[in-house]
Amino acid sequence: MGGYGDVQLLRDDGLRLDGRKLDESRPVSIQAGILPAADGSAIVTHGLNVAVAAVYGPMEAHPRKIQRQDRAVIDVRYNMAPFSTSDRIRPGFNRRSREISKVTAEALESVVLVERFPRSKIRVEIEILAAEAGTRCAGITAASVALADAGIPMRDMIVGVASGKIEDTVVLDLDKAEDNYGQADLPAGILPNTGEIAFLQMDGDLSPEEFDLAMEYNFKAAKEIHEIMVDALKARYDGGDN
Amino acid sequence: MGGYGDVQLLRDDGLRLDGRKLDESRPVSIQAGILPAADGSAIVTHGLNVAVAAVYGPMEAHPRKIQRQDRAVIDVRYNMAPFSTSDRIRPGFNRRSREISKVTAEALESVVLVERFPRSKIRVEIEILAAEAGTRCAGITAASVALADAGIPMRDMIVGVASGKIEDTVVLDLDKAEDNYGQADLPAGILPNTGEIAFLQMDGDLSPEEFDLAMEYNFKAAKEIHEIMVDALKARYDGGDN
Amino acid sequence: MGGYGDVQLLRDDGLRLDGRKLDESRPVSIQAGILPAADGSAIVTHGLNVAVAAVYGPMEAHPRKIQRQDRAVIDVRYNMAPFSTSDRIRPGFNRRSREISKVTAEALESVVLVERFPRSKIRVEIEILAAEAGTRCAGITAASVALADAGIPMRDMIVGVASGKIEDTVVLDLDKAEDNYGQADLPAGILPNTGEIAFLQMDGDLSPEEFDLAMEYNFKAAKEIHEIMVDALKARYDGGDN
Amino acid sequence: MVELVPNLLRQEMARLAEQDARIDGRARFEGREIILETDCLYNAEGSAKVTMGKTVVYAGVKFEIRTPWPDRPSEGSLMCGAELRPVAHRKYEPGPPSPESIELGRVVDRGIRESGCIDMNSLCIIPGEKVWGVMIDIHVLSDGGNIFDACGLAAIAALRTAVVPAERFDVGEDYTLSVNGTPIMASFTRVGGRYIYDPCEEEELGGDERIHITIGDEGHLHSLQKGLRGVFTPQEFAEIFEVAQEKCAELRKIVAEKEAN
Amino acid sequence: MVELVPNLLRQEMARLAEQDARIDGRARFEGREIILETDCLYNAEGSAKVTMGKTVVYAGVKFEIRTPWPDRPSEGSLMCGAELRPVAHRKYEPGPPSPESIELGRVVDRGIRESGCIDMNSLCIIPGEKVWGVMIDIHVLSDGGNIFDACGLAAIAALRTAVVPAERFDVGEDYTLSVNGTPIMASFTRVGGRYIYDPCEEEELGGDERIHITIGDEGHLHSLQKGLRGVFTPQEFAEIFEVAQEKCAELRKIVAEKEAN
Amino acid sequence: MVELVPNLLRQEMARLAEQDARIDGRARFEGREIILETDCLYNAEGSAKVTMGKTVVYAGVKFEIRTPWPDRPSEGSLMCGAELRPVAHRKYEPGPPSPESIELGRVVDRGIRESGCIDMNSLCIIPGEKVWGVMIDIHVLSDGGNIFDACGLAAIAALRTAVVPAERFDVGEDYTLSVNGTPIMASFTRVGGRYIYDPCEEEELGGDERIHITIGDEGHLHSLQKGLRGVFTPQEFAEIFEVAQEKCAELRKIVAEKEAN
Repeated sequence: MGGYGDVQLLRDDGLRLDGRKLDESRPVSIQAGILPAADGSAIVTHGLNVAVAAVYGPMEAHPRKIQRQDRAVIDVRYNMAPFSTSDRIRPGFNRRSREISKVTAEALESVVLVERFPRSKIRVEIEILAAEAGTRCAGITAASVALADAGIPMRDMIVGVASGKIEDTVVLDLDKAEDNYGQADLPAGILPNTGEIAFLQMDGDLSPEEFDLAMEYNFKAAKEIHEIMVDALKARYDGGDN
Repeated sequence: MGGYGDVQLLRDDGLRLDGRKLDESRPVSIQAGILPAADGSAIVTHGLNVAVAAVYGPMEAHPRKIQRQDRAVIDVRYNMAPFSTSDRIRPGFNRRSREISKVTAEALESVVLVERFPRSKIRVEIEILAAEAGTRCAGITAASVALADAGIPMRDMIVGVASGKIEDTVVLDLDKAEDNYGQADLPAGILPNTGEIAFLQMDGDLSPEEFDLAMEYNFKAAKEIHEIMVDALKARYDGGDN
Repeated sequence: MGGYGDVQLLRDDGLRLDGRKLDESRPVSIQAGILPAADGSAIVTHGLNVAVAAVYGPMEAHPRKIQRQDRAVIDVRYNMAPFSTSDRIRPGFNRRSREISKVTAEALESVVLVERFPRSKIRVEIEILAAEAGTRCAGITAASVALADAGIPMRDMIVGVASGKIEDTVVLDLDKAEDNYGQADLPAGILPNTGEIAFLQMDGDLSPEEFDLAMEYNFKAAKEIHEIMVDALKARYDGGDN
Repeated sequence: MVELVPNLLRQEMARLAEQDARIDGRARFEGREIILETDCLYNAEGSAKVTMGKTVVYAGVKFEIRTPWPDRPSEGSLMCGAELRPVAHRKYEPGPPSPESIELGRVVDRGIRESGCIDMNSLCIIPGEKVWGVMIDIHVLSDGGNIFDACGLAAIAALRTAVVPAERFDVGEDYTLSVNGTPIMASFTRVGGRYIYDPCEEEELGGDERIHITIGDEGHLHSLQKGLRGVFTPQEFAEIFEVAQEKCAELRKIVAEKEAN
Repeated sequence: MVELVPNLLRQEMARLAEQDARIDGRARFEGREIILETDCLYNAEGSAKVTMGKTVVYAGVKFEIRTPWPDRPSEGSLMCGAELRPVAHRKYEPGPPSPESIELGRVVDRGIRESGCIDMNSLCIIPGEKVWGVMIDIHVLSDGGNIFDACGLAAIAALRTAVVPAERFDVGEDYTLSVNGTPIMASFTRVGGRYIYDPCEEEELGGDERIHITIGDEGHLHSLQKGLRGVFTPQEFAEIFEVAQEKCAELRKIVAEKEAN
Repeated sequence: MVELVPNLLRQEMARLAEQDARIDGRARFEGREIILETDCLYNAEGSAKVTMGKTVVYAGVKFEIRTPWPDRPSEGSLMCGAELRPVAHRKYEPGPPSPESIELGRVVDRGIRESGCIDMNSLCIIPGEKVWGVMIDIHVLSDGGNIFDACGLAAIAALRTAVVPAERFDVGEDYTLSVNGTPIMASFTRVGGRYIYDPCEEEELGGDERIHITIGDEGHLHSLQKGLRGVFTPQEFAEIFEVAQEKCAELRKIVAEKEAN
């Protein structure tokens, strides 16, 4: 969070710079089954973010020491393409992508019925092709759809959503400028059917009341995006294979 | 290829700067069996290039996942010594040496009777001690002699040769200046007995006709160098062990 | 060694800048059993140096290829904390720490009864929290006490000591300034009971006679520090567990 | 085989939870005793040691002079890193930083950075030319559970005692680093089905997901992190958030008392 | 075990070859349908997506400002890299760049670089001080065979749509990158004993060595690469070189048509 | 299984030692024949090849121009590194530098550096701006035992023939590097219970710890290193130190003779 006071992010009419209302998400579109080589795949366009996820497996877990006797492990790689940001990123993992990979894997392990596949591994590859704030949430959404597309049994989906604070005001779904000059970001991974939370991070400054409002916005957005996810999977199975 | 027009590379008498004719190779000398610790070895001096090759094996292939059930794998490392070039090279592999190692291994796997050694590995270590354009070809030649010196059965040798283009003229065996300021380089790995090609790269600009002439030169050079290779192996077995 | 003549290191009264006599060590204090998660541990304060050692094992040796059929291997990691030196050190191993780890492991393998634990591994972790010249010796001393604290059988302890040369004079136990501006450093690892040497390095300039005197000082210091090591272990077993 | 122990432990944890008990006799939201030492490392410009049950952690602060980023010419920088080295536990292996140690360092870093306790403009020496880079390195020496809170505490305590080594760098006289606030982390782990505060080693081994909450002097959130496999409800979060407020205030008092002496 | 499938595939390939047939019904030198999209990635200064059967590849172009090499003070630089990441196929493993991905990147790079389609002097901003560095990154998302040709096509198509972001770097107004030519790669794999064009995944798995040929607008060779185990005769090369000329011309037309729209 | 051979070898070594014999017939302190060649590598500014029994080692010297350290504005630098690459023996594996190769490089480096044979001030070009960095790279091509002594000899011999390439760097005319002294290393390995000089491959395999001693022209010690598992007494050291004096003087003569020709 870059901090408060640098830049005006709310217009005089109370709307945001791009015309959105405080609790309005950027447009989201999702397509499932777009990578023929993968067992399951999805592409999520969330605002200008583009996240692609591929799923491989379940397969034998290698090397042996990562195997779990009683369940599958989920091996997630979140990676930003070199051309996905304004300044080119050098290929290869960095500390940020390793942390996001870890917490994303832990979130997905919370919904996939991993007990059904002991000693095996499910590979989830998340590739960010274009980034405009919110890529980790777009990645989680894409991974959920790709897992479903691969036929991996899950007890619920996870919807990646985020709220934040700009000019002392809680808003839904920060875009790039809002992320750069805002005061807080609260990304979450929400199970649409149970209302549970499988993923949660936050940084910046939020009072307890602001936190409650931001989570309220997150739950609202999760419901909306979940419908788009379901539609994408329906379209996939209606439309036949690729 | 640095491109055309920068530097004069052909003299007024039609010869090259070092006095060679267009289809004349730099002097080549070869000695086999020069590294006592290796199962087979060779040193090739080609112009001012010095390439040494050591062969170990066949040995058990480790780790298991590189094993092939029906044949040996050939594990090639092409490496330039830090003092081999005008500007010191930092030790360790770079992208260029990894690519050369890969295509060299694939060329050698095309002539070694790898089917005779299932699940095993043959290590080929190519060390460039001095570089003056043409090291990958000198390395392939050295590796072939070292494999023969190690008694590894082959259906033919591979001779590393190169032609190129300078001042719109096709010439055999570019030296350093010709490589830096020339227009094309066409290195090849030729089987002297069958006339087949096991290794081929090219960069620069060659018309189809120029390509044909350059390959003609390459075949001519392969014949000449093959004789030197055979002589080196004869000297080795006549001269006894080291 | 920075060389001679730069800086005055001996006072007019013949004592060293910090008031020590030529054959006087910096103060040493040792405590055993200070890391509850480890099987054995020790902290050594030697002058302003702080070295901590933790011992884990004997445990199964992984990966298999490091196993020795007839004995345990000792796996030492000597590491300097980023804040242990005047200029921050980037985390991760460097060439110096790898060399110290190697020779420390070899010294410890000389006294631990490794034959009693075939195919196993004993992990020794040496962490330097503060460095003021002499950390490798403080680390060896700490490792010896930690091994004893872990109940690993040894035929003798190793005491890490060092002498050196400043202003053409042999002195015991160089401090930071003496190390920076001195003429020689002679660290050794001495077995207090047998008088044997398990660790020895030296750099700088020493005549044969100076070497003899420096080793004499080292043996004297080894005797003194050994008593402190024994006291630390006694205090540990009298004082009960932590 | 290694997983047998966790499974037995999990059963034991469930049994204890039914009785609202913990394996080491503590109440559900009771922390272990904390020993905080500061100024304990020669060569570090600020340092702290935290002992919390079987957990032992050091933090050290170092400064360097850097060129500021062109778009922020008067701002210095703060960096906090944690190393989970093999010294700390049998389970840690050598090698490049593990995801666990990266997460630990980044969560502690965010809590301190986002609290705004360091004014980046106060780290300016010459605008556009020289600013201070502050580096907090955390070294876990013994992992007896809940290293996140121990590391967070060591980091802020070390930072609050740091002296800027201006003389050594020839840019004026040494002075105490200005730190406005004491962000504190409180961590909760689900054990036997319900969240407990300050898990010990066995509770981590036999438990599920954890939540790390960093709270500033005014009770605002500065950092959240959910780790490991598991899900939780908003109601569960509301409960531990309230506990966290209380716990963070207590630990903030320990830092203040240490500074007063 | 893994090698059983290739061996069965090899037998099937040999059987098909005898009938001059291919596993997916194509003629020996028939390519798959190609879908080329350009300008498809926010944040990339030039971009392209190529779909070729089950193969999906993206390329993105980025620019940076660099100091030129002292001996070439007015020349910018071009770099092309490919990543064969685990997303693209079950067979790719995470880790540092594999020899396969290094070879892929370098072969595509040489084809573009050696064609001379970018005049390095046109990348100069201030001689001796500032030049443009152009970086083409290729990202294989789905490997359904013949990724070399797909990557080569995506790279040149992305480059030809690139806009130099001079405004963002404060060195003038944005302008379209000048690209003089459209080098195109054509790849052949020996399958069932004879070379075929544009191998699909099964043909690569059951095939032998391959030859990659990059040809410029005037029909000149700019890059050659023989990969994998196997040998070939000069006569075999002559045959596929002729086919390559034709295929490259066809693909060059697809790029031109895309640009015309 | 691999360890069976060493154990048999150890028994044989003990048997030979009882008769004060060695496996290759040498006397206890007898070295193998040494062949020294210099100026043998195009592109290296100084070079040497040492053959010592089945051991073959090359060393090459390169120069670069660097900015001096601020606190030592008129001092250049010297660096010596060794690579134990897989070419040298079946036992060496590819990968990052092993502890063995790091130790080898650092021990050779210390012997040369600490002898003071290079006056760092003589490497100054423009104080505070440009100094020479001298880099000696050692390449072991065949490890037939005692590579430490072979590497030490190759390094100093290469250094003593080095020509500073001032013209190529445009800072004056080429001149011979000034080297004041010829530090030489002598290595001893415990074999069959007693130390022998210049171990061959079998003696290293069936032996114990080793001691490396570097001695300068005046008989002073410049570097010591004890390696591998084993302990020794001060009396044992005194004996080999005396032998080392003699051996180093002999090798120094070989270097001088080579230079005289």
